[in-house]
Amino acid sequence: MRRCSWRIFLAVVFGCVVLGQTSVLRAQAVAPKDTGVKIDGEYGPFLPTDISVDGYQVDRLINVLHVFMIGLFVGWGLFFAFCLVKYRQRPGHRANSVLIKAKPSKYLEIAVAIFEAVLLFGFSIPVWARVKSEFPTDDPMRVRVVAEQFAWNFHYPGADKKFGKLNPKIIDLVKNPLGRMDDDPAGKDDFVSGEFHVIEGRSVVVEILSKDVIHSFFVPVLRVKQDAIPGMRIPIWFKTKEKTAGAYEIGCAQLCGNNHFSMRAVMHVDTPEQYAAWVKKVTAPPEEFKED
Amino acid sequence: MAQHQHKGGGHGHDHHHHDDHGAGHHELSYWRKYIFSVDHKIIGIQYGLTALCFLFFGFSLMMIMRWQLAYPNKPIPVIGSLFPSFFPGGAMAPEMYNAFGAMHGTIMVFLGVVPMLVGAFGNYVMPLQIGAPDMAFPKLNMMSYWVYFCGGVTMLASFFVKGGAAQSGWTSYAPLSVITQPHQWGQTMWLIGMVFLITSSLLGSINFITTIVQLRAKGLTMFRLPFFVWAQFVTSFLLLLAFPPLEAAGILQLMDRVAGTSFFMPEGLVVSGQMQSYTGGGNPLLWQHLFWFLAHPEVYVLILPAMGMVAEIIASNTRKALWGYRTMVYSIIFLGFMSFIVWAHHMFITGMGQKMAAFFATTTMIISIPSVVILTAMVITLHGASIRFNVPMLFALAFLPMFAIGGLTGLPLGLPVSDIQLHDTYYVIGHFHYVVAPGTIFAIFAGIYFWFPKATGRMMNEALGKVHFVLSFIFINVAFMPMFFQGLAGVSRRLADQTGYAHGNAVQGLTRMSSWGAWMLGLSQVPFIINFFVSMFAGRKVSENPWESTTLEWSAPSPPPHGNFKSTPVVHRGPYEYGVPGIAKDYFPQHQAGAEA
Amino acid sequence: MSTAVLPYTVEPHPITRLYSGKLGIWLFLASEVMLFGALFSSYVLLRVGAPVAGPAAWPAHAETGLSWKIGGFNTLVLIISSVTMVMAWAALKTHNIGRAKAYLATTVFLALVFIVVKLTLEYIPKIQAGHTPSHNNFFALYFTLTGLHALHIIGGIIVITYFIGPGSALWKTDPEYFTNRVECTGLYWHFVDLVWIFLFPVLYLT
Amino acid sequence: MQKTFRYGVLCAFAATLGLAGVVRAADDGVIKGKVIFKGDTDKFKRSPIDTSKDANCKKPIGSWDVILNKKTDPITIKNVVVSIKEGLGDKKFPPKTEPFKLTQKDCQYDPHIIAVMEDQPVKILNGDDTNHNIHFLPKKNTEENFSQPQKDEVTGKELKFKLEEPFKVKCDVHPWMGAHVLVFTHPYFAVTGDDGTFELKGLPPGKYVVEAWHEKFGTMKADVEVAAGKPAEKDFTFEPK
Amino acid sequence: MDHSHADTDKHVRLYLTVFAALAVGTVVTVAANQLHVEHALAIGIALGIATVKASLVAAVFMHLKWERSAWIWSTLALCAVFFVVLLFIPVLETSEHPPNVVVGTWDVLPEAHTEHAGHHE
Repeated sequence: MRRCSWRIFLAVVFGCVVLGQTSVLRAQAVAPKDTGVKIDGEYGPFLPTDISVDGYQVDRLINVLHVFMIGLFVGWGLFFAFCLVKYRQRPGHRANSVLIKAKPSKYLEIAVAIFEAVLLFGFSIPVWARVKSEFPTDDPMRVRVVAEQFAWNFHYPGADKKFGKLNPKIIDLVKNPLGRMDDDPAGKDDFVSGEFHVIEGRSVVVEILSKDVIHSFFVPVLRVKQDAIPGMRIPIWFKTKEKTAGAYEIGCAQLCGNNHFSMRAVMHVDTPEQYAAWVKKVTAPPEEFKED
Repeated sequence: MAQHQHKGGGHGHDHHHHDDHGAGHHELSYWRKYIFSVDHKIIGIQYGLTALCFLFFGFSLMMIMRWQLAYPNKPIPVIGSLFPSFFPGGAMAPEMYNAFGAMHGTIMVFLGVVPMLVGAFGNYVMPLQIGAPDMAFPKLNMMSYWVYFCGGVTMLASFFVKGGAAQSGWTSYAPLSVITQPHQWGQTMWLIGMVFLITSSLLGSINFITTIVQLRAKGLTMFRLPFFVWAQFVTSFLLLLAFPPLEAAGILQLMDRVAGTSFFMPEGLVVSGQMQSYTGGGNPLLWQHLFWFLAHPEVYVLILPAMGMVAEIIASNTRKALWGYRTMVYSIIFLGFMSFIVWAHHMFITGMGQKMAAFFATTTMIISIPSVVILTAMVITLHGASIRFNVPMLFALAFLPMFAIGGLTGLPLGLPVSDIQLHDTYYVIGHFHYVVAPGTIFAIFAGIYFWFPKATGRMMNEALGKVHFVLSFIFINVAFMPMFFQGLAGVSRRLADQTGYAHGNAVQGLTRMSSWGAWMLGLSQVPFIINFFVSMFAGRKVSENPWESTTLEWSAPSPPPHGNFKSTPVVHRGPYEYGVPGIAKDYFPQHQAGAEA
Repeated sequence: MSTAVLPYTVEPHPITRLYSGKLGIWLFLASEVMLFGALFSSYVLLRVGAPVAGPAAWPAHAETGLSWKIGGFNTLVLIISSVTMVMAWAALKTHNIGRAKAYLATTVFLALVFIVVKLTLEYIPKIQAGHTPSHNNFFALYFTLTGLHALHIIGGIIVITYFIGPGSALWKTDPEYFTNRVECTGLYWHFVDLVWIFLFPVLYLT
Repeated sequence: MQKTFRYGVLCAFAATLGLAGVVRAADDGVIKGKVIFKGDTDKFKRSPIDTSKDANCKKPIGSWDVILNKKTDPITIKNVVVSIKEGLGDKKFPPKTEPFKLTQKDCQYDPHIIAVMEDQPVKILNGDDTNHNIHFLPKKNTEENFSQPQKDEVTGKELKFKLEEPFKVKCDVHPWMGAHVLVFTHPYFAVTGDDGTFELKGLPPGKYVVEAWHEKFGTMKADVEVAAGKPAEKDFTFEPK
Repeated sequence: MDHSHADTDKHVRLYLTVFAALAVGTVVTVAANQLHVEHALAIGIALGIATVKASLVAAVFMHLKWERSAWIWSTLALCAVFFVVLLFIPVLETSEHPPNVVVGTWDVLPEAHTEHAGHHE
């Protein structure tokens, strides 16, 4: 009877595993979705393509950590499994009340602590310092990103590299989504787009703003993420690698309302020529719209 | 009770309830006995059943959400057509997804797990384990339950008001939570419900601490307390000191919503192209600070009692003393203390400076050490043991690797640099669900199987229990393991449909796998539900100590009568004297007089 | 038989030297400290972080229109009520229930004076003058902090009234237990007074 | 007895017929006309809209706040709502039952003006391969805000507005998308189209105040007298500077 | 705390003394405020006196002066520690952003103080 129930049991387990595998197989068959622009880069169940010069530091930490985690887990799991098998209850076996020596565990804990300290002071704090305060001085592009429910606006300062003043009272969602002021000389050559264009191999300083709620500017391929907090302008920076021209995604990583899931924009990494052409197109005086 | 009862004199008894004071024990009405009871065991069971219902409800919400994630915008089978007002066209709208998500989190944390761990197990087991006749303030205890119940009802009612339930996540970040549904009641009811739940927890924690300090049996020193009691003790301090800031934050947000103040609203908020009339001058990050000041200790509220339960079960079923008991106690106290100064690691990407990030990353790394210590101690307990693989032990054993995964994956999130990529992705979801679902929920199952005979006098069925365990163990991993890969891929959490992103679409298969895992996990609970209710009436009858355990609760009859113990227990030794050499039986109960070990 | 007989409701525990109620109320007060602490913390943050100019700026003290006279009067009222509260407990210690009740009644009366003054001389005129909570963050904090404090006062009034009225029946069966309960209420009441001692300078004077 | 009854029925029938005739005759008053533009058309060119926020919105679209029908003579204005403002008394009208269809197509609203009666259902459909979030911003009616993530959603969503007022609608995903809702208590309203004309039909004879509303040019009122059987003509002329 | 009658009498005298001290403290606070000293100093004085007053209330009225229980003292100590931690929130939030973070989204803000009825129409 007892044996029988265990067989049923194993059969159930087997069934579950088969079912699990089928669902994985089904999973592969998700058709790519048309999102208007072909997105470059490789995406899968691990870290996506990295097109940023400094992104490897993030990847390196993540990889080192995972190796460490898996190593610890496997080692620990082997001991665990060994105990489960060796010390299972059986006739004639009684628990050994003589306690195990404390040393191995103490060494393990100390080792873990030291390793964490190394990760913290070696791989994390210096990188964070670089990312947060060593802003590029090599004539970076400056772009202002203004988040709103549920879209991204990219405000370019134009040739004078100065942003015009923004006034929330004159915002018009069709014609002046950021409330740029006509009488501000610094703002004369500014332009605003819904696409993010940067030049490959050139560092970019992005100032992040929000009109309404907290959003989060997330570019997976750049290893960049920064919350857009209303009432604050938070600058971040990144630099794309050479030869990375293409279209990539920008997402919102902080719940911002109904359409949080569709708050997506496209980042175009352009060659200098492509960028110039795009600027020309965007800044051209609008022609009259004629319905066909 | 005689030795604790202070003085003679006719008025010395029954101070609390002079109204019930009378000659002889008249029977209480049904209402006083089972509904508005002041007996900690009845209240514990009330808490337990209510929390189980909420856990099931919260899980159901998630199962519906998993459909939307796996098959975005496709009509939900059966349920979609049953509630057409919730699911227009049978499919789930993104705003409904957000509402379900917010309520899933809130219900699971505040209405399910905490009431289950603290309200149910704490209330039922802790007084028994310390040899107390009841909680220190029985009426307050009853009030805690009913305030919790009101909070739960408020939360559930919010689904049916205009605009639906709160949609801003369980974290309710301002300004989103203030400006969403401005004319509607969902978020406001969430806040009011939270005030109820906080009040309930505060009253409960006062009761727990007082009980543990004042009502321990004679001879039960602090270092003879079972580890579970220690866990409850630390947890109660966390609840007591961490919840009030959230209550304050809740009041401020309520003012922002109802009175139009600007505590969390900066100047010049433009929503939908319209200038808002808030005066401004507030700070959205204030909410986050106050929220996480609670919510990080809250994470430990979710895990410490679970660790305590697992420790009890492991000690009993390894027939061995808990290894490094004192170290574990110091660790848990340290853990509780440190949990108050790590909160800002949830806020690394809000624009934090170097010093602050370094400080909170360091405290976060430090807090991982005591967790490692506790886990290691529990594993080393297995060494040289004689392990009984009964159902509670299986769940308790599964807790260990599951909690290890949950804990380890916390590391990349605690370091600001790796957090840049992983923050608010599915990696976070995977991490804390591994801690709370296969961690805490498994501990809860272990606890239910373990203390069920104490509460009912009957055993739960072992075979059904094992089926329940194996299925749950497999599918909980199928459900949560893919999330780490989704997270690495960069898929943000709280997306109603990730397929719009190329990186989301690339791992949509994993999402489906996770969804199937979740539904199968739901099905896997059927054996448990059957087992639970059938065993209540038809389970094998057992004596007072079916597991041959040492702690005090097993010296009381099963189920314990009013006042708990037949005679006032006196404690002679530590909590885990198993396998003491020179004694025929392999366990030596705390209350048994005899040679000290 | 509804509750088990619990030890240490009246006499102190031999080791902890506490009766349970006292530990309970101190724990409660600890949580209250954290509640008001969070609000004070918010006050500091909002004040320090307020914009320098514009409608959201922190108002100069003169603009708030808060009168130190009313605030000072209420401070004194609360301090006196604290004294009468502790005197009531002292009277119970000397087994003089009549005097204790008189002191408790005085406490309730003073608390009511506090609430009436607050309502008629401050809240209503302020709101009529357009200084509603949404006017700016100073008034938002003013109304929230004092409102929450007033709720605590009202709670205290209810409890103390209960001990003057039906609650005092306990005196006949168990005077020590009654004294303990009044002491616990007193601890709460002094805490409410203590909060006001900080609220007064923070809101009315600076 | 039987006879009287028959006569009674007959008389009643005849009376009903007659009355109906009278009512029908009385309620076929018509006001018609056009909305004329006078001024510099160069100032009111339609400009193209930047739809770069969503790569799915590929079709070029233009601004709609002022659309002039340049082919008509004189030049007329599109999307002007002409309605009876005064003169109907306290009469109550049953709401129209056929739903007003509002489609989101090519990342703009079709039609741009949603003129409906109180309690008339408005059916909202998504005709695009992208997510839309329709956000009604009324002052008196309840605010509605929901998303429609999929093209040709199974049913679309139906709404009703209870109170008379004009208000804006916008899409929260595509901030440029805007439209106007005008809710009326009566069925006497019309929206000018590509020819700039309007016609209010089925009016009982009497004196009315007619209002023309344009989202940019504001409102204009005129007194019109409607006689039975003969259409009253009234043109509105907007002269924006 | 077991009091004899004589003890209680002593207490009552102490209570009245403390009351006098509190009243004087209140008067001094107000007076100092009227002196138009420097703002920061005025805040310092006011909070300082408030702390003294609060300590008196806690020590005498709340009987902490006679409190012997380690549990109460440790609860209070714990509470004090976390209270201080709470007060770090404004410190962190006002000083610990990277230097290049700017406060304020807009360059131009509404000047006029219009009616603020919240967002409710």
